Amino acid sequence: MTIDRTMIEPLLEIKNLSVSLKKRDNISVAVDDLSLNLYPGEILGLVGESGAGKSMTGSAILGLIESPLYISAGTISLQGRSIIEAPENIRGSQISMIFQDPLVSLNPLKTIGEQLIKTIKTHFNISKAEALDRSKKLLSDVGIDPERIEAYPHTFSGGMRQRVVIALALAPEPSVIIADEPTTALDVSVQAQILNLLKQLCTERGTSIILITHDMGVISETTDRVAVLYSGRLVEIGKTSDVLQRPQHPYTAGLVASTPNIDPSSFDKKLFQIPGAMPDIDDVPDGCAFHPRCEHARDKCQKHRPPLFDARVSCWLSEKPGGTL
Amino acid sequence: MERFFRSDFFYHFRHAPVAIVSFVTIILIILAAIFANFIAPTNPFDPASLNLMNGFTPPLEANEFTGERFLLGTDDQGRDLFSTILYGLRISLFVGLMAVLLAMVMGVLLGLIAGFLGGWIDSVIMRFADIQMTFPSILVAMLIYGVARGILPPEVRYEMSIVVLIISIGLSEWVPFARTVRGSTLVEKEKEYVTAAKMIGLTRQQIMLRHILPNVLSPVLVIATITFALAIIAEATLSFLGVGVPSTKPSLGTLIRIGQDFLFSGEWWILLFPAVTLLALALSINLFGDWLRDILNPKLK
Amino acid sequence: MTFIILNRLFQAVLVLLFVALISFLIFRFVGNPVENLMGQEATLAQRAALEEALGLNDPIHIQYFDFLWKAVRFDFGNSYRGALPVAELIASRLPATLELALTSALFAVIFGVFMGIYTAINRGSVITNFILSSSLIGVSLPTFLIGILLIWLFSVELNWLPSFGRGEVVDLGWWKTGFLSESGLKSLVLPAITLGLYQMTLIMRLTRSEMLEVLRQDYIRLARALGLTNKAVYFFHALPNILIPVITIGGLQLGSVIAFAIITETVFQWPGVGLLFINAVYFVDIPVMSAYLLLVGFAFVLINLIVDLSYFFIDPRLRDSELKDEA
Amino acid sequence: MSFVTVNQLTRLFDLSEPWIVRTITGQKKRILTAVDCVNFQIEKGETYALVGESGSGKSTIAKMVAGLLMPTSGSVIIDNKNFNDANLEKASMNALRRKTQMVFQSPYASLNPRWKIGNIINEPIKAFGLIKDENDQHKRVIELLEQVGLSERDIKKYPHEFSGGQRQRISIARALASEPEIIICDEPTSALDVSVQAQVLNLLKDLQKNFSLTYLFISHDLAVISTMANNIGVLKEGVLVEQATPNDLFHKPQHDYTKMLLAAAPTLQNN
Repeated sequence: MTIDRTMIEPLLEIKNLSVSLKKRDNISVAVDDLSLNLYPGEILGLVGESGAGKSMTGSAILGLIESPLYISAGTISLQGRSIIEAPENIRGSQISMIFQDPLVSLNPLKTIGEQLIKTIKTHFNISKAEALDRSKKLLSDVGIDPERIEAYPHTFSGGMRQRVVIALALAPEPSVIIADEPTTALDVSVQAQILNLLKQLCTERGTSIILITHDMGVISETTDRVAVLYSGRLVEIGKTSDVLQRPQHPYTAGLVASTPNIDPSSFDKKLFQIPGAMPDIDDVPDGCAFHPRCEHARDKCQKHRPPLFDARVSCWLSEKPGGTL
Repeated sequence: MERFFRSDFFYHFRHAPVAIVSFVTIILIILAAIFANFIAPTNPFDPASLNLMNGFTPPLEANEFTGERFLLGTDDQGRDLFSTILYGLRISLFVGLMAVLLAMVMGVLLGLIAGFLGGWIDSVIMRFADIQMTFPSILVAMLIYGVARGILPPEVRYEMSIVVLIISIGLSEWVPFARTVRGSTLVEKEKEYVTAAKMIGLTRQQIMLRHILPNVLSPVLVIATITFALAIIAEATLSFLGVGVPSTKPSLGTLIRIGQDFLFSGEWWILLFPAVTLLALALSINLFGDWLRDILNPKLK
Repeated sequence: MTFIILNRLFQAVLVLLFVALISFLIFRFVGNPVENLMGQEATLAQRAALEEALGLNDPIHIQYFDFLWKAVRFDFGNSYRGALPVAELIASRLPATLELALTSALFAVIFGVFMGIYTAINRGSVITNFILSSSLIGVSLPTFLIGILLIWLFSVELNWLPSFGRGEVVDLGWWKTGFLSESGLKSLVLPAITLGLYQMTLIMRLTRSEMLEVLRQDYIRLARALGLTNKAVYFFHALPNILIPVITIGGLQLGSVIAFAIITETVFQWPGVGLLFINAVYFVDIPVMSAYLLLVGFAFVLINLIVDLSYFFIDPRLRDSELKDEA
Repeated sequence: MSFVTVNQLTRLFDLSEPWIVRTITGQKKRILTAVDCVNFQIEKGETYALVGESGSGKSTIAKMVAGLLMPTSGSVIIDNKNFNDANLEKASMNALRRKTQMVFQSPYASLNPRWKIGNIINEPIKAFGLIKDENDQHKRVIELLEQVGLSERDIKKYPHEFSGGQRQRISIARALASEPEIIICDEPTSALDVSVQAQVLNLLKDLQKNFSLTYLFISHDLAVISTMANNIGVLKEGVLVEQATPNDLFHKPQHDYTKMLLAAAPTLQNN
């Protein structure tokens, strides 16, 4: 993909989104002033460690966040129209979602056909026979024999069930699919098939994807652009190849460097490691959230939170043009 | 202790009026029962202090023969109801507490053994539990009671009645403890800290008691609370049916049975006050248990 | 599947044999048949003759099989009081109890399930909070107290409904029913509510917690994310998934009302087997106690078996357990 | 003789329905071969890695090497001793247990939540009677904590007060407490985040050097394995399909399955 996406109108626009958590009398912030754009037809990766707020961002878009979490600030709009007030109107029809564990994502007591038809009939005013035809078509699109439409979920393996879930997510013909760790529960060999299938189907249909994952390898092989989250904040965003090959934020750099590669010569060498661990959301330090673990940290980093420079990186080191690591 | 006051548990407690009110009520009732001989104006279990002339005195009114007044009135025997309720509470609470302890110890141990050892021991214990579960506890208690009456010589039936009551109720309530503990044990024994304990050669007994037991106890607390209410109600029910404690030493259930006979002839207070006390006690325990379950199992919130 | 059905049948028989064993042990050792039949004055020789005639000197397992064989033919011996055959006594009392149990079980299941679903779906609403708090009062009030209060309100104060007995019964030859007369139906109302209220609370709380549990599942989250309506989420996805636990407990409750009827029958002087049993306990009438135990055990085993088999119609995972491993 | 020799190791699981049903329905017995005639050796101070997907039998092998599961046939011989040797005396058995320890996958389930860290680490010391004096035990626990990058302050804390990476360090300290010679690492970093994974892998490498530990390293992640192992075995459905040094395996994979795994593994390099 070589199109300069900043020239196109964004499909989905998230501005200054904050998700907060009320526990006892304290309010802590799980997603903190996050702004993101998703452009038509692209695959945007959200990457970060557990607790970085990536799944929560995905759920917030669809309004699937439940107490004690709540959206405390920000706007989310789709094609220029705000969707934050009535997210149920766009669920499925505009934006749908895929979850991590395919073994529990399907109703065990309904055949996959019943579940597909129910979803289709919710969104399209068509006859049952038509809905059945569409369901069969979807199944063959995701590589499942349409003859098995009357089978129950438990007769499928994990990978096959994730294919059914993809068919369900595509059924309402949404313009965006949010895939929340769609392959984390699967074996490596199945993971590659599922990611390729998702990519291929969405390219055909012009559907955009937000791919949420903790796996830098998956990001590298699947996404066009990537947003790196740390402690609920956006630390770096940009074209995947740029971000991974020339990371500008020390955290991104550390993440890339500490990801082990298949490289027999790395034996006997130490892996790069970032000291410490990401803070709990009720214990985020002042200034840049990463500064206690950062070898480049300066006074300013401890006191002031860095803005996003050059629409790319949130780090004081990049304040002046040409400032590098 | 300081740890406790800073804990989430205590925080939630302070912010739940229902929990505070019910807890205070339980404590007040228990204290009133313990100190009954200081609070109560008369000792209703002492036949010498009874005056039949005082029978059926309405609350706060003067008795037409003796002119004595009683806070909550008197029953047919002329017993001061207020004192009788306090002394009756003692019996109800004691029977309830001992029955819960019996059920808890038995249920926790059997559940732990069944869950950890598995195999035929598990099958036997749990099949037995299934069978017993199919009979309501009140029926099991009555059967045990009936059997005990058949076995015990008539001379000791009277003295043994409270012990029989405790055993009947206790034996009829062990199953929920065993089921819950077995369920948690099945989960805990697969966890890796148990494997780690096996790796250093600990015996099964050591693993069960030192590692698993502390981790399966928190739901037991909830069940114990709810069972306590059930046991108190069961005691009242058995006494009401006339198979519980003898009427010379009335518990709340016995008083209600006596009161029922006079309810329709206008002597409402004999039934009302014991009934309200029983309801207040059982309701407080249930409210507290309900709150406890919500707190200890945040999933259910 | 074959295995599960066989296993359930096997277990049912085992449970029945076990209940029969307890019943037999009570019959044989708690009551002393000889003492009861002959009284204090009998001579040692007379006792020995009777022991021999009753088979009390046979090995214990022979006696057990004898007991079983008699039980299968409804021969439980004679009641110690009145010397009527126990089977006849029970048969004359059973219709009253069954009619009461059935009515109150229906009442409990219908209202319990409905309110359980309602309170799970409308969490935090005023009506929900009202139902939930009153349900706690319901479980805290002993059944006998509920009965007394209902009698006091509806019979004594308002004089709407009878306070005791079964009313007029219609004799169908093999069954005396209270369903066919006005006084019979009126008499049924208060006892049925008394007996059903506690069960209803339990069923409601179970339905509610199961529903809440199911609503937390990932397939519900997916259904919501796919834009399914609340109606579809609750009734298409969630409802079938709570059926198994609700049927299980509902079935057990139905069984337990038969035994729970002891209390209600006492309060309302309802002429059923519960009242028969409690009188047997007072007077240590062992044959009646042991036959009653067998009867209740049989009812439970039957209901449990039906409940277990109903799983196969609900859950496809059980229906084709053979298919599972191939995928 | 190698330090660890795994010889024709096989483990079957009987999944068939009970006898009575088989008789009635005419079904045959169903036996799952979880591990099928696996052979490998580990030299002292080296790391042998087993890689495979779910159901490949790698955890079953780990359990058998740890002495937690009986092999159906074949044997595991550690330093000339065998857990399943009926003639093994109690003392030798204890010594073998002390020598063989394990680090687990889940940082949450591997520590007893009701125990303080100090007691968790001290338990093996007490169980094997390594140190009798309580003060000396305390000193040893502090020493162990420091070896894994924690401190004396942590002794009185409970597991829930630590992050995933720190819990894994505690788990390693517990394994070290009995002064083992071989540690079985069962997916020790697969529940951890990348930046923390690097810390734990580096710690394991350091400890191996300092105490000349032997590792049996189980993982599904080829990248992790390539940084840890002297030798690698690839498992597929209980069969060891390929066994080689990292250089040979990654540069000249022989078996199709190995090739498929290598192709499917997502990496940063391909970008």
